[in-house]
Order: sequence, then C-alpha cells, then structure tokens
Amino acid sequence: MKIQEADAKSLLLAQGLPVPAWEVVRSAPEARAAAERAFAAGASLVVVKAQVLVGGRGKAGGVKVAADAGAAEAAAKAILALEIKGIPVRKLLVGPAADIAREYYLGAILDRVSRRIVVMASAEGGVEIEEVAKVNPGAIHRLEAHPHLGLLDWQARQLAFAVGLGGPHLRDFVQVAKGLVATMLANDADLVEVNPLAIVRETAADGSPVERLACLDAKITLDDSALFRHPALEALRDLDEEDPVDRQARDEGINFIKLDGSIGCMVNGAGLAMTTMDLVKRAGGEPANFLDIGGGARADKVAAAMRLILADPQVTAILVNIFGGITRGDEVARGLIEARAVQARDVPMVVRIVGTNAEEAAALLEANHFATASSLDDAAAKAVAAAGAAARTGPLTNPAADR
Amino acid sequence: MKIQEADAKSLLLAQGLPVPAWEVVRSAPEARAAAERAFAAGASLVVVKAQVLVGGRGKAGGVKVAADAGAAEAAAKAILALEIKGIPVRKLLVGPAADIAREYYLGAILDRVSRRIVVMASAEGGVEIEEVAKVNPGAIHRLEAHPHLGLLDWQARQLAFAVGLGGPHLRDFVQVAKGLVATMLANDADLVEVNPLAIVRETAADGSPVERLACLDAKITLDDSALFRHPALEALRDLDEEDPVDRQARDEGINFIKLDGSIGCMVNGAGLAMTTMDLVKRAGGEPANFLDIGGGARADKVAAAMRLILADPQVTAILVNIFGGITRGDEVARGLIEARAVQARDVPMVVRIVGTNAEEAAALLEANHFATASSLDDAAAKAVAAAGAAARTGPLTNPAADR
Amino acid sequence: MSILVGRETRLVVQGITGREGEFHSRAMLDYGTRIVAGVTPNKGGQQTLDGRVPVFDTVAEAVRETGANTSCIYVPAAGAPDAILEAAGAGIETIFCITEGIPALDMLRAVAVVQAAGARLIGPNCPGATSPGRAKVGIIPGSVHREGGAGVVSRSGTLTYEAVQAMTDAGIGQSTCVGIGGDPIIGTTFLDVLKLFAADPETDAIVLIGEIGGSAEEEAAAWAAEHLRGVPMAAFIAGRTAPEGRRMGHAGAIISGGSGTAADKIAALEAAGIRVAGSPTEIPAILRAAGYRA
Amino acid sequence: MSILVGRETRLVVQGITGREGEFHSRAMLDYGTRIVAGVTPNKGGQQTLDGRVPVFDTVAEAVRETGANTSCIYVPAAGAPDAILEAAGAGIETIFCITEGIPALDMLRAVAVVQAAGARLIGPNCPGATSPGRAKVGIIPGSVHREGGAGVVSRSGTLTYEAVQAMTDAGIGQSTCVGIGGDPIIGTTFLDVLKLFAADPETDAIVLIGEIGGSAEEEAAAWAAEHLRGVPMAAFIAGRTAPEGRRMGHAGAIISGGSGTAADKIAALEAAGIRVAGSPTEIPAILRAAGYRA
Repeated sequence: MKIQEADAKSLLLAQGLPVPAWEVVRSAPEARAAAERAFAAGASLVVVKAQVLVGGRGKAGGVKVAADAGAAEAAAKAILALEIKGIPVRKLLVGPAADIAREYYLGAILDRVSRRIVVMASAEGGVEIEEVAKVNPGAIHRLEAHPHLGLLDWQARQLAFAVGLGGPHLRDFVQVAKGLVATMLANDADLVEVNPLAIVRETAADGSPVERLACLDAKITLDDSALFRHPALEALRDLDEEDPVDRQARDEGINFIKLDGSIGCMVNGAGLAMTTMDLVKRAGGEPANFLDIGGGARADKVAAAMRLILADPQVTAILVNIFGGITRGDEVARGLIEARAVQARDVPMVVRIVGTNAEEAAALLEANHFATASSLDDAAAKAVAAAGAAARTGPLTNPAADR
Repeated sequence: MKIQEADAKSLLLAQGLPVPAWEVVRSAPEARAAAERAFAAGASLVVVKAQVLVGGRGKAGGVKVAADAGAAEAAAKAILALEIKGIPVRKLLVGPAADIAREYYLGAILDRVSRRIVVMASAEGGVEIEEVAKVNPGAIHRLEAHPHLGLLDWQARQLAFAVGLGGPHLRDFVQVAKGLVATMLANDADLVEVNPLAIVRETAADGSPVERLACLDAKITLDDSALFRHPALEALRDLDEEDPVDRQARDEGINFIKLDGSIGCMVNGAGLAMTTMDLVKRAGGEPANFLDIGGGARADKVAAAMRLILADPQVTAILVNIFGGITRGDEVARGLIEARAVQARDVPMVVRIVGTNAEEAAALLEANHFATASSLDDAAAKAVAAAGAAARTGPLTNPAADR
Repeated sequence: MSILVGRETRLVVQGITGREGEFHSRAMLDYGTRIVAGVTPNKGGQQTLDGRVPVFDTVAEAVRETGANTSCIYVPAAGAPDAILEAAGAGIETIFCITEGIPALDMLRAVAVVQAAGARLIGPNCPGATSPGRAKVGIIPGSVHREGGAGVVSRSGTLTYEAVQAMTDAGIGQSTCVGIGGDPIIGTTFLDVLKLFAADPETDAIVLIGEIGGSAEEEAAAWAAEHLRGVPMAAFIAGRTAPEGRRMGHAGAIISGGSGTAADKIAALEAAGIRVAGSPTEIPAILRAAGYRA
Repeated sequence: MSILVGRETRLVVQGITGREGEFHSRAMLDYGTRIVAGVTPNKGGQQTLDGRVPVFDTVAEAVRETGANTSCIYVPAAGAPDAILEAAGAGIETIFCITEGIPALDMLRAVAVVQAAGARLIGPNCPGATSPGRAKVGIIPGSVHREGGAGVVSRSGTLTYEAVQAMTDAGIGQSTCVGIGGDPIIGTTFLDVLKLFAADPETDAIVLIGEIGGSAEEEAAAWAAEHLRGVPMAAFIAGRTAPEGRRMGHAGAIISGGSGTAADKIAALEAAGIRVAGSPTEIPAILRAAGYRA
C-alpha cells in the first residue's frame, strides 16, 4: 500500500529523522493560512506540493514555490485544479521551502534476490533513481542491512563516505540511514525512500549560517500482508484515491484489479488469472479485469466476484476459468447458477471447470444451459467470440433478475 | 549490579509481565497502612518481605505473612530489626499474599560457554535453583535464545511443555518467558530470575475461581559495563547497602573490594591483583583488599588508591605491586612518594615495580627510603613480615603528614 | 530418484489439526506420502486422521519420536514464521510453507535463520512439491501428475496444475513438480531448483513457469544458458497483459519501475535458448521440439 | 610458526588516531609488526605514526588498499562492538579487541555475527597476542618475551606479563602468548587456543593462566586430558582468596552460586594431569618437571 508523502514524513519523524515542518490542507484558503504560519515561523519561501500517490508530480505542475501567502494561495488553487495521471488533486502539503546546498538519494528496499533489506545511496539526488540506474549505475551505492540487526553503524558510514557525505555530516547521515531502515522495520514497509535527502542552509539560533541534513521528500510503500498488525497504518489508506470497486473487492477478500477491456475474468489462483488475461488478449480480446477468487472459494464468494465484474459497464462477456484443487468445481458451478439468477444484467458467459468435482460441475452447468469449454485456449476463444457478438447486439437486461 | 526485588518487579512489569501489586515501605506504621490498602483491595493475607540484596531472606526470618493489618505491622517491626548476612533491613515490600497452586522456576542468564542467553525452567520452583541443579539436574530444562531475535515462541512453548505448563497456561507462559528475555535485553541484565513463577488461584470478576501465572519474586543483576546507557537503572543502585568506601572507589575509577585482612594491596591489573592477594595469603598473611588501579594509572590515582587502603583501620602494612606495561613505574613511584607525604597514618610499605621505567622508579624509591622487593613472592613475604612487626608495635601516626 | 520429496520423505505436518492441515494431510496420505507425525501445540498425545498419525506438541518431539526429516506448514500467517523457525530448530532438512499472507520482513528474518541452520525452505505461499508415484507434500492435486522425467518448477498454484495436466495429457510425466511460491521473499528460488534438477539423474527435461515481478526468471535463464545446454526445456510466463504498479494477487507479482515485466523475462529465456509457450497447453510441444522423447 | 599473529600478519589498527591506539601502534611498529593501515572515520587520507601508516575512513577500504588480514581495535567501548562488526564485514580473519568495558549483550550479538562471518575474534578486554621475534598485536610489552616454543594463554593482562617474564628469565621462550580477555563473553576461549597450539608444530609446551569465574578452565582441562597428554603443561589460577559474589575487576572474574572457584579449576586441571603453580614464578619449574627441555 502506498501512502502519501505527508504520512511518510510522519513515519520518518517518529523515528527521529530530520524532516522540515509541514501542514496538509485541502483548499487554497487553507493553503494561504498555512503559508502565513510558515512565513511567520521564519520561512523565506514556502513550497506547495500536490499529495497524490503517483510519481511525476513536479513535471505535471504539482509542486510550486511561493514567496508570499498570496502566491501560495494561487499556487494551491492551480494545483488543486490538476489531475495528475488521472488522479484529481485533493490535498496539498504546505511548508517552508528549503535552501538546498546539495541533494542526495537515500532509499531502503526489500530485495528479492539477496533476501535482505538493501540500502541505496547516491550523490545524484532529486532525480528519479530509476533514471540514475539507467544512465549512471555506478553512482548508486548499495549494501545489505543485517537481516536481524538492521543497518549497522559501519554500514551507514560506508555509504556516507561512498556518496561524499563524510566530514561534518557523517554523524547525521548515519542517524538518517539507520532511521530509514528502522522506519522500514517499525512499519513493515517494502520501500522507504528519501529523495532528495538534502544538505540545507539554515540560520542557527545565534544568527550564524549552518548546513544540516534534511529529508525533503519521502516515499513509503507498506507490505499489505503486514497491515493486520499495524491498524494505525491501515487507517492511512487514501480512500480518496481508491476506486470504490477496489475497496469492495478488498472487503470481500477477492483479488481484483480493473482493466480497460470488455471480457470479465473469474479465475482461481493469481498465476492462472494472469494467464487467462493473457490468453484472452492472445485470442484477440481485451480482459476487463484481473480476478482471483482464491483457494477453496464457495458459492457466496463466486456471487460476490460476479457482482464485481458486472459493476463494470464495459464488460460484454465473462470467462470463468477454474482449476479445482482445493476449490470444488460443483461449488463454483452452484455459485454461478445462483449469481446468474439475481444479476442485473445478462452477459454471455463461458465457463471452464476442471479438476476436483469437474464432472458434477459439468452436469450442473449443462442442466442450467451455461456455455462451457474444455481447454483454456478454447474458453478464451469462445469468450472473445461472445464479446464480439454482444458488442454487435448491445447489452441485454436480465429478464430473470428480481432486482 | 544487583537491584532490589521491588525494582526488579518494576522492570518485569514494564515488559508486561504479570506481577502482583506491591508497595515499598521503610517503617512498621507504613507497613500497616500498606497492608490496610492491600486488604481493602481484596487480599485475604498480605506478605511482608525484607528488601536486601542477599539471598536466604526466608530462612533468616525476613519474609512473613500476616492475616490483618496489626499482624503486618508487627511483622514489619520484627523484620526491620533484623540484620540479614550482616545487612540491616531498611526497606520492606508489602503486598497481597498469593494463593499458590504450584510453583515453578524460570530464569534467563548470560551463559559464557554458549555465549548465548540461556533460559532455564523447572517445575521445582520456590527453592534455590543451585540446590535443584545439585540434587536433580534433570529437572532443569535449558535452551539458548537466538542471539539476535531473543527467545522465539517455539522455544518458549518447548520449555512450557518440558515443565508441564502446556494446556491452559501455555499462552501466558510463552508471554512470561519471552518477557523475561525482553527484560534482560531492555535493561542489559546478566540475569533475570522469577522464582517462584506460580500458578495462583484468584477470583474472576464474576466471582468464579480462576488460576493464572504470576511472578511472585524477581531477581535481576545488571551488567555494570552497560549502566552508562541506562541512567535510570544506575539510579536504582541501593546506596543504603553499599559501603561508602566502595562508592568512593567507584567515583575514583578504581576497582576496590574490601576484605578482612591486614595487608593492603595496590596492584595494576585484576588478575595480578588477585594473584597478589593469593600470594599474601600463601606467605601467611591476610589481604585487606583487592585493588586494581587499572592501566596507565598516574600519580593522582595512586594517591587515591592509597587513601582507600588507609581508610581501613585494620591495615597494618601495604604491598604495592606494579608490572609496568602501559603503566609507567616512575609515575607510580612519584605517586607513592606524594601520597606518603600527606597520609594520616604511617604504615610500613613494600613496593615492587617492574617493567616500563622500572629503573627510574627504583631510583626514586631508593632516594625516598621505600622498602622494595624484586620478585612477587619476595614482596609478599616482606609485606607479611612487616604486618607482623606492626601488629607487635601498634600503629604509628605519620609525623610527616600535614593533616 | 526425484528432488525434495520422495520415498525417503518422513513428513511432519505442522498445524495438522487445523481445517487446511487435516484436509491436505488426508490427501497426502491417500497419495502415499509417509506422514509420520503432526504437530499442534497442546494437542500432543492425540492421534489424528483416523488414528493414522500421532500428534505432538513440538516439532522437536516429533523428530525425536518419529525421525521426521521434512515438514509441511499449514499454520496461519501470524504463526507461520515461528513454525518455520521451529522446524529449522528441530533439525528438519526440508521445510514446505504453504501459508500465504506472511509479512515479508518476517520471512526475511526467518530465511536468514533457516540458511544459518543449513535447512531448505520452500515457499511460503507455495503449493508444495510432488514426485509422482513417490510422494506429494503440500496442496497440489495428485490427479494431475504422471510418473516421468520432466522436472517442473513454478511460482504459481493452479497455473502449475494447468501446465502439469497438459503435460500429463500429452504423455509427458514428471520427476518432481515444485511450486516455489509467489511471495517476494521465498526460501528456494528458480535457480536453486534448477540446480537440484541438474543434479538429479532422473530428471531429463525441465519446465519453468514464471510470472511478472522480480528477476528470478532472468537469473535462472542466465544459469541455464551456461549449465543446461543439453537439457530439453520449456517455459511459460504469466502476466503479459498485467498493468504496471499493481500487485497481481501474489505479493511478488508486481511490475515496478518498469522492471519485472513478462517481456523482459521472455526475452531472457529466449536468449538462453529456452522457448516460451504462449499458452500452458503448448508446453508439451515445445519440449518435444527441444528434443524431448518421453 | 606461531598462532594468530606472525610474519604473515598485515595489521589494520581501528582507532589508530586515538591516544591509546597511537601509543600502542608505535610500540607494535617498533616491535616489528607489519601495520599496513589505520582506520578512523573522517580521517581517511591522512598519514600517521610519522608517515609510516596510511589512515582510511573504513576497514573495507583499508583491506582493499593494503590487504590487511588482521585487525586490532582500540575504539572506546560505545563504538567497539560496531568496530568488531566492521572488521568482520570487511573480511578480516583475525580481530583483536583491546577495549574494555563493552556491555556483555553487545558482545553476545557481535560474537554471533563474527562466527557467522567465519572470522576469529580475540577479546574484548584482552592484551592481545605476541609471537616473539615475529609480531605483537595489542598491548603486551614486547620486552617480556623471548623466542621459543612454549605457548601461553591467559585471561589476564599484567599477570600474563608476570608469568611470561618468569619464563623468559628462566630461559623458556614463547611461540605465541595470547591474552583472551577477562570478560564473560569473549570471542576465543582457552579451548580454542589450546586447539590452535596443538596444531602448531612449533609449540611444544603450553602454559594456561586462568582466574575465577565461569568454567572455561575446566572445559580446557577436560580437552587437554584427552588431546594433550604428551605436551608439557603448567597452569596458574588467580583468585584463590577471592570472596564469593564480588566482581574482581574483570567483568568475568566472579564466583557466583558457589561455581567458578579457584579450587574447582585447580582440581580440574590437576585431574587432567596439569600441575598448577602456587605463584607465577613457579611456572618454569613445573614445565621442566613435566619434561620440557627448552
């Protein structure tokens, strides 16, 4: 689960990392007030940043610097009018703009190959790390944190010297790098990124100029499998940016992802569900969704999955593909029969059920006049054909539906 | 550093372990008031326990159960009049007496051989574990906690089943055992012991009888080397029970332990200091102390060590044994000369200085009329002889001292 | 012979008295797997599966009493990492973890302990392994298999059954079929299994079934290019149509930052001389085209 | 030959620019030890000890640039465990930690990491090791030594110097003299060093200098009884007069619960056929009585 920059900064702050102050606002007048407070606290510039869960905010005009409260309000108004990669901007972060001397990249990710937390640092901060990885991979320094002890001091020092952050910033860098991994461990994050980690110029209490490290942006992805033990983090889920259908699927315990095609897919098993999508495409169709009903699914779950699929008006045909292992084919067949009896909209359906209790399923499906298929390839071809036919005749309402 | 039972219980409580309520009092009337509060809270009996840092309180009469507040006051009065192994009782723990169904032993120690935290459990609780180890070693179940992950759930379960605490108490035992190790890790303890860990009978909110696990006694020893990072624990040091000379030595950074003999010893290095004591004994004398001035000691530290030794009126001779490695012999010699010039009491001194700058030291000592010795054995023999002579003539005051 | 499971497998099932554990244990017993023990804390001393399997409180006891050398874990996600550590601590050599939904950092810690103990973990979130005619451990339906010489390794569950069924239908039997699991942090990778197959005298063809996410398929392809030149191979990669940035059911199946795409994996496999099927049903034909005569 | 340190030692000194580190590094250089590098974070690029030793920011860099294979740590207690982990992480084979006052649990964690890395740690709170005529690492004064064949292993500092001086004065030289340190958790035990001496062709006699606390001397005695029957040995145990329950300077020197007494250790050593000296000065005579002809 991705969380917003402001929430990510809160998690960093909780581990004692240096994060400049910020406020989150939802309107231009609120942004103005927040900017006024920042100026009153000594800021000479403020930054207004769109809070959206997609990358490329800067390029899309979602980040602006303002020299006075009026400019901040105008910037907020402009940004709140944006859609960034299809996501309307609803929230803004407002805070003092840092006086940046130099930018670095620092990130911690869960690495599959080493099966360790890998910490990466680069002196080329402020740009996309994927870009650096392509153009100048040698500029990224990586090391594996200890699987049980986290990032050790010497490892953090090694990274600091590698990116040229020895000297006066060594101690702070060690604290930040260790704090990044601690943030990951404390919150079961997959990824914690600070980009840029910057040397910023500030004024000390005695008026003298000082330079210190600050985390100017933050990106955190949480491990969905671990959210059960972090109820406070689950609450950070940004429902504004989530499709209601996604939420419904999550509540039903169904893995569902909406796509742009016309052929709804209901499959048991994630790998088989992806394969079914791939075969629909290969047969000339476009899948409308990824849907894995999971292992051992029963009739009620089948019905719920059917509702999710039919909620998409673009769906003109449905392909059901079940390889019964734990899942019993006759249970699925019964679920399909029940679901069809009550569904609002009648769309052609091609059903393939093999494996456990496939024969009972076949009998049930035949008795209820379902179109069936034996092989996966055959099922995909039939579904694509049905969708094509439906597209020519237009959608039908279901005369059998009682609602 | 040993801490009192009540402090140990606070540390267990901080890790969420089940510890019955208690109060610490310093007088019989306070004990009465505490007992009244315990009875008011539902206790049918209260226990009054001496808070001293030595074992064998029970046998010494330092633990009493009372059925009413008057009896508690009387018990407190009696216990406060005790000296247990030479330690006057100054504090008491007062709390509800548990209704014990069964007692167990549970302890975690830092084990030198395995270099792991070893957790031990026994169904023979409430008696000294050393006694169980002698009489019925098979009754003690041991396992090593993971060096980085602490006690794992399965390990705790294994111990539970080994001592017969499966069934309804399994979950609680796992929590207690893990909490014991967590207490050790959180406080840098060498040893955390709960003896007895007991199944106690209580009454549930609905009046029905319930049995649950409770930590009825607690013993914790802290790692002296780690106290620097636990200032709150350093504050638990019981100064009441500490000899003022011990405190003075600690403040001076000198390893000093008072013994019962007459020959004061000043040595550099702990092993050599013990050896010097052993050789004094072998030569027919009795060492008055263990004293290690540490490596690289300078003149002021030598003077401080001399003050510690002479604070003991039983000291009738002093043996100084320095093997100079880091420590420079001439520095020590100078320190001895300075110290003798100001010391309140003149006692015969035998000095042996070998190693780094031994020749310069010898010249200084000779010029100042110190009795010297070449070998360690010789030094011990001369010191014993000097102490014998002093015992015959009585102590002298130092005519050269200016205070 | 076979890899990971076989006639020498002496299985202890952790979580045997749970619904899943009992259901699949029955199927394993019926298949002929030698289940010597079950473990459920506080149920030690009972007998389960119609009195055929003794239950112990701890894995250590099960190992001591029955000589179990392999474990299969059906314990729920919150307790599964501890179950893995318990198996490793008790000296189990091969640990299958079927449980899905285990937090990745728990697995990271557990894998390090398993490695240090010198044990092998397969999974988590995996369907297990079957050596047809010998033993099956996990949840793969026994009916899809046929004895033979093709080794199958896969990140998926039902997709694997689909592929294996296609092979069986085409007369290509399997030496061992291994599901390594769909999580980001797993105990045994494609590469590990390829090495085992390479060393197994009875495995004479290999099928690799991957999916989007990570780079394990690429890593395996690179090794195969160097070490498996003479071995007939086929592959399948699920997720050609998967969108970026969305987790496709499996925690590990996600394209992020443009890496882990099906196209990358297919290119790497083809570059290693391994043909990639467009559908699982094409696997048998690819193996035959690669010279396999089973 | 010799053990642990010798002509092949290429030493990196961690904390070389500190007071202790610099002082003892100078003594080591003067003795002939090959110090190839020093490490002090943020002082990389400097030269120290009159330009004779380059300083690096990290041990990894020191190893890469100079081929260091042995480390000696003078870093203060708060940073010493990390220094040990850094040395192990950089591939150093033999790590001496001179620092005293390190929390025991820090050492417990560090020792586990060192073990997993396959490195050897001596100490902490140890005086180091000297192979006379070859190299010395640590703080033992070089002047007490003489080249020869007796291996010395000890938990103490100055007591060791005393014993070694007595041997040197009596004409008995040393192959290697090792101080293993007086803390409860140490990287290398008496037993480990006995095994090294047993395997060293140039060590033909062994002296063990123990003290109260723990059971390492007993453990070593049991092994020696079985494996060192033909080797002339002598021992000394400090603390016959130490009271129970008090820590005698060294964190590890404490009799608790009646165990770890000098009497126990002396009995175990004598039972293993090793005579225990009443004074360090008696060690040469005991070695000679045991048949040693150096």
